[in-house]
Amino acid sequence: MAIPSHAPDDRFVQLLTPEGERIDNSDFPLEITDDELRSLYRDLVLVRRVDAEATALQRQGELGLWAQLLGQEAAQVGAGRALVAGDMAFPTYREHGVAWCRGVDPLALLGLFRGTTNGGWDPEAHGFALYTIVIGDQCPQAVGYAMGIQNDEADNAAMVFFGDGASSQGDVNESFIWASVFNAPVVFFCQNNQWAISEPLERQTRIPLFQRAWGFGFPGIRVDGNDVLACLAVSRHMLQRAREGAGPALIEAFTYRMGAHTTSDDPTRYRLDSDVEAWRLRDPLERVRSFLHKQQLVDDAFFDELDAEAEQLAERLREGTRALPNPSVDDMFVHAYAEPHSLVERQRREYADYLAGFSGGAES
Amino acid sequence: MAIPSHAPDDRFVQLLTPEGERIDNSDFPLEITDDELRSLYRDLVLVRRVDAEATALQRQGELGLWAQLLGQEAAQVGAGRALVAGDMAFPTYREHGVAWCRGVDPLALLGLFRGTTNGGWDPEAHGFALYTIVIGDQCPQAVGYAMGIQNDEADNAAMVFFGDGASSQGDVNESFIWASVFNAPVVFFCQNNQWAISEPLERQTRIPLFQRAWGFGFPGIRVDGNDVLACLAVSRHMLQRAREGAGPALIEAFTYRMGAHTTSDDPTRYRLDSDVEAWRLRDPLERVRSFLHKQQLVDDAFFDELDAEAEQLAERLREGTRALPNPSVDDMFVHAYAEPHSLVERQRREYADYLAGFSGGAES
Amino acid sequence: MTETMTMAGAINAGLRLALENDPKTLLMGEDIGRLGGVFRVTDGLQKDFGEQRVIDTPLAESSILGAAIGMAMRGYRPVAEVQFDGFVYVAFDQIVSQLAKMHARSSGLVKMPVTVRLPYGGGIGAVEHHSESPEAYFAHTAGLRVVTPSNPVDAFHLVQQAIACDDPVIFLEPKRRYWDKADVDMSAEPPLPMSSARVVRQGADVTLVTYGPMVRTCVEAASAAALDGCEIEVVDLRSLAPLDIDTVAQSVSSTGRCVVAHEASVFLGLAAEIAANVAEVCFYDLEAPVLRVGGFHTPYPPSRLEQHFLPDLDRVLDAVDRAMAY
Amino acid sequence: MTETMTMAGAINAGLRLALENDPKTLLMGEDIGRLGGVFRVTDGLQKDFGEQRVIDTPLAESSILGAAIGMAMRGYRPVAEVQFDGFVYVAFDQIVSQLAKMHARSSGLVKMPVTVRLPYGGGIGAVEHHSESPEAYFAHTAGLRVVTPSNPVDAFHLVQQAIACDDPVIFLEPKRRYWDKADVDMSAEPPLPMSSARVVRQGADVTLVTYGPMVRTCVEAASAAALDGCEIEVVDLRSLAPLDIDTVAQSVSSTGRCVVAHEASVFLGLAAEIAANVAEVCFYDLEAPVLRVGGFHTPYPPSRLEQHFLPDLDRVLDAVDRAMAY
Ligand SMILES: Cc1ncc(C[n+]2csc(CCOP(=O)(O)OP(=O)(O)O)c2C)c(N)n1
Ligand SMILES: Cc1ncc(C[n+]2csc(CCOP(=O)(O)OP(=O)(O)O)c2C)c(N)n1
Ligand SMILES: [Mg+2]
Ligand SMILES: [Mg+2]
Repeated sequence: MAIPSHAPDDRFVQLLTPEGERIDNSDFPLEITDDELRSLYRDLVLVRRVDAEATALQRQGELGLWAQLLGQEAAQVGAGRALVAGDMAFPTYREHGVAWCRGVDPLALLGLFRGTTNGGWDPEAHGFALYTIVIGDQCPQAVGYAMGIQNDEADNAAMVFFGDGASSQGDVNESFIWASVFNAPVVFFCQNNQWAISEPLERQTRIPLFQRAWGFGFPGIRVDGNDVLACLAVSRHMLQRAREGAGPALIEAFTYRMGAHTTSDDPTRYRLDSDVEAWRLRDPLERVRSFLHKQQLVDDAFFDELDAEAEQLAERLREGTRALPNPSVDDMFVHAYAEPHSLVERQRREYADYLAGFSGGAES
Repeated sequence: MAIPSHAPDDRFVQLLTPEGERIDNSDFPLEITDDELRSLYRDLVLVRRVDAEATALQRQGELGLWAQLLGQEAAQVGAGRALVAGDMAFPTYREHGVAWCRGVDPLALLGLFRGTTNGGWDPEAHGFALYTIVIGDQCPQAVGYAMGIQNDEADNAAMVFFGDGASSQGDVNESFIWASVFNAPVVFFCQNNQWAISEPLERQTRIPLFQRAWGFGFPGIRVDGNDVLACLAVSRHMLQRAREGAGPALIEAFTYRMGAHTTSDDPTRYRLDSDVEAWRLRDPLERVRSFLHKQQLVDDAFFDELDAEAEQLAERLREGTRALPNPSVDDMFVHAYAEPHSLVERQRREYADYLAGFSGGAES
Repeated sequence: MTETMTMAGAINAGLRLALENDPKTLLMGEDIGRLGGVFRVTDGLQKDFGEQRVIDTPLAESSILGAAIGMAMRGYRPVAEVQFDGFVYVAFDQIVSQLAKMHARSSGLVKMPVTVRLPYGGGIGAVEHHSESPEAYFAHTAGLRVVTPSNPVDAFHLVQQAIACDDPVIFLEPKRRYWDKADVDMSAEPPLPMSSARVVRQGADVTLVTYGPMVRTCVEAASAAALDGCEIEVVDLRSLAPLDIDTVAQSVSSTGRCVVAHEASVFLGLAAEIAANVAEVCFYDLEAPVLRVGGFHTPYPPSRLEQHFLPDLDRVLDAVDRAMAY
Repeated sequence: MTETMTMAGAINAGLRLALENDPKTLLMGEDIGRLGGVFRVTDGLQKDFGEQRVIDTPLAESSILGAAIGMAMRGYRPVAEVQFDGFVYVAFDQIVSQLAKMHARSSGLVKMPVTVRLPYGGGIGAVEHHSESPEAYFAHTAGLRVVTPSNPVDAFHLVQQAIACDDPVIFLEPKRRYWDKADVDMSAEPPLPMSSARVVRQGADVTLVTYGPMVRTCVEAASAAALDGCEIEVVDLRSLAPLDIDTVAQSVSSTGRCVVAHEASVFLGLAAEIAANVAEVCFYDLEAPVLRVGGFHTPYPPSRLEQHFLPDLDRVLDAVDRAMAY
């Protein structure tokens, strides 16, 4: 695919309209079975349920914080489902949908926001790196990992997620340079949800974000981020060309953050409900639902079963969250270093003795 | 001027060929008097002489180091002469030619490389910031300064200099974003001299550097960096549009580092003489000299006087360098902070007492 | 006139006065404008002073600092906010290589009246990178000044003193004390110079040196100890660089014992400098070694463990007891 | 077999062995390949091991560290070179927020066997930003290890031990000692564990603790003092984090006096931690306060003044004399 640096405009790739009409795109053909379509919808529904449940758990005080993905389900499921075994995803703190597709138990995410862990899963086992909170830090790491894939001559790629705000960070732009110079097998997946906390896109760029790639010499493309089929097709395409040695690409998933930045944010201070309403009409789930209907790929039983499954999942999360074990004090010391460390060991001993001085109760 | 993001190729702007033929360019017309032409040549000659003299002084042990500008005289004089009173230039450590145009005494530069100062001139008085050694740090500063110009509603602009290697630094790319988002009156002047110490351009980018601007939404253009007229015309144009509120631009001056990276570098370890030879044919001074000749704008007397002037300048630098006063120990303490600082004052007292304990000789 | 204010409110009031009193003062940072900051510390300021003086910036801390430096060169007094302690490292180079050195390298020709506002410290149950205590990095950096208030009154005055100072000042805001309240007389003169420490509670038995978020904890510890007849003198440093070591030494020379407490890792934390310094100037007065209580040499743990990482009243008193035991 | 080597040559030899012994080891940095590094420390390695294992990178330190972290996640053992001390701050966030925390936050699932090679210190008459001593920043950062050799033999072994270590190690190379020579037995086992200090000269009167570039200065000071009958015991720390405080304390408890010397600013420098720590563990043995000699609290001066900023033999002996005077 040629670098679209001469693209006359910034139309995006859409394969499924908000009304649920299927559109063909010769650049990004999508062969997909009915089962796949159903399971994509299943993922969208269950991911949204995880998000809703986590938000509720935060309100109930079970989580310290939660970063909602509401509205970004299609972008994340589309990208996540394009990844194959051996690929590695580098998320921010909002990629719950990608985590789902990579087989990470949502409970692990909840532990992170409950404060029982700063990690929660085995990155290598899931092909899903730990969440990264410092904006942009994961991008050079993804490129380094991709360079490792290259050295190993493995048939895989890395995919790194970041937001519209993150696009302003030096590390993110440096990672574009490295990916391009080393022709690393990495796909940059930018979820442009129009907001960086309270700052609108105009604070980060004055041209469409996908065009950033033009300055670095690799393809940049915008997809309808609320269209799971488009996100899947374009992600598959860019990942495959990366695996085949054609180098990096930037995908801008044009979407919207329907919820607050996090549960501690109050978006009414900086944006209009009317904007949110306009985006509600482009809901990523509805269009798939109506498509499945029109195509008669599903019956009521399908939806009933899915609702039941979602209900069970929610139940499991509610109980599982409350049951999450608190980390032991020892973990703090034990995992600070991989090899013995005299100072940490001394502090560990001294603090244990100190705690022992209390009635055992002090030890949490 | 439209953003040339649809430019089909990467030809550069040239107004004077290596053979000294004048070329017209409708985008960048250049009205220039014969006196200006002569004084441009004078600057080129004197700047090269400063560089040669400093290199010699380093060899003689009078300077700890020197970063040669040999080959980049046209880029620097062209850009430097485009700046007007009230504009602010932000240099790296190699902009001796720009410093010259801003009225900074070359002796001040020599002091920097002799180790008698880390500054040497008044940035505000000369419209020329201090040299910056940490690659890229000056770029966000230049944008901030330009935002200040904007707030002051002044009819000026900032121009920031950096190299091909610097283009890989996060701060440099962040400054592109800020300049674009705030539409700041700043011109990015990148001297692509093909090398970052031992690393060739391919280590920093796989597309022409001026195209980097395409990713940030402002004009990027490549000029013949060995053509002082082209550098002057394009710099004037971009600075003027910035002053008029049209925002930032990136100028890539395509040139070559004819000398070593610095006097402590040995380029024979990483590049071929033949490359250097090829560039010698594009010498920035020769083409102006032959143009002046052909146009009969100069006579032998002109060259004789200029040689004499250069000789005097060299003489002044030789003597001036040896006569540069060593800084006093007190300076180190006095200038650490603008306001009284208990710790520094105590250390200053204690060290003075300590030195007093020796025969005065210890005090340098 | 006097008003009851939270520390967040007091800083807001101080910023407002600085903006009113000097047209060259401006604020820049992420989400400080329309949102008023994630802690509402800049609430209402953009509305009243406009987008050119209260600037919502792109998401790039290194450039927030770099741009602030450039604005200072242009004659402005920028107040740069970095949203959380854990995000200041991205801007470390501009702070350490540029901001801190500019005055010295220009032989005093270029002043850097830049204030860097930085919420710091733990105790709010936050996710990773939101509970860091980076003060030692800045205090060790020559060319910078570091101050931190422990209460609304000091916060109100210190932020204005920092902005008025011609040197770069790292202004550390103890985020878990943002909602502590006090009466602030906004017409009063600053009670102390910016770099002076304060004895916040007198006591004859042991000197307890601390700052920022730990001051309240230490005062509570002192009250508790008093019940057991141990009189703790509590010193609130307020300025971490330079240190008002005279005030500390004066106290220690009378008590003969000293404990230093902070949230940051003890290893090479501020307590190390204070202990080394006090041990030297009070060598003959000390009846016990200067003891340090603070964070462990481990990355800040998940929030469910932070009550173990952060020194609490008991750990402070344990150190006091050990000091008294000599 | 034994060869006479400079420290630069010894590090080169150590890197070569690491590359030979483990195919997962790779080097990355600016100008380390074709040029062999600005100090020639990596001379010849790209020629012999190829561009995929000795990587000339774009000019971006933050990404050098970020990419090294990503490669470590992929199972590699990257050795990242930052060309000079003054340029490591650009990469500070990746080092402090990512490299140092990864093992802890992953509960040990993700190891970070990354070595960061950093030439540091002054004394070579360099221009600004080429003579910094940033060790305290890293030593204070939990999750990192910090080591620094003072001689070719230690350099040869320490660099291999650092690469073999599963924790991130900041490997500080005292650039003004790059050309010091010594006989290195390349077949010998490491003389000491990576984190152990060494008594390099014995003496009964006072303990002189130092590291890196100052070791030679301090040994020369000890020789000079011996002529006046003052026996100085010199301890070369080798590891700055963790500190081998036992070796230091053992010496101090026998001498009763301690002086710590380094190039970095004294305020919150390594000497502060050592003084605080020694004062505590050797409280009853100390006949004088631990005295510190080092850089001033000023930005590193222009090179014509560096001989004043850097502690020399006379300033070290002056501190020793003051310690003896108690
Ligand atoms: C380096 C850094 N600076 C600031 C923050 C605080 N912060 C957390 S999320 C956020 C906005 C991110 O916006 P975007 O990249 O668009 O991602 P989104 O939250 O919209 O998914 C900010 C400023 C941070 N986490 N890291
Ligand atoms: C942040 C940083 N990293 C590394 C260096 C060391 N260094 C000095 S000059 C240089 C190459 C710069 O190349 P370029 O930007 O093309 O400028 P040029 O020297 O060619 O004028 C390097 C790597 C530095 N000064 N700053
Ligand atoms: Mg966003
Ligand atoms: Mg160059």
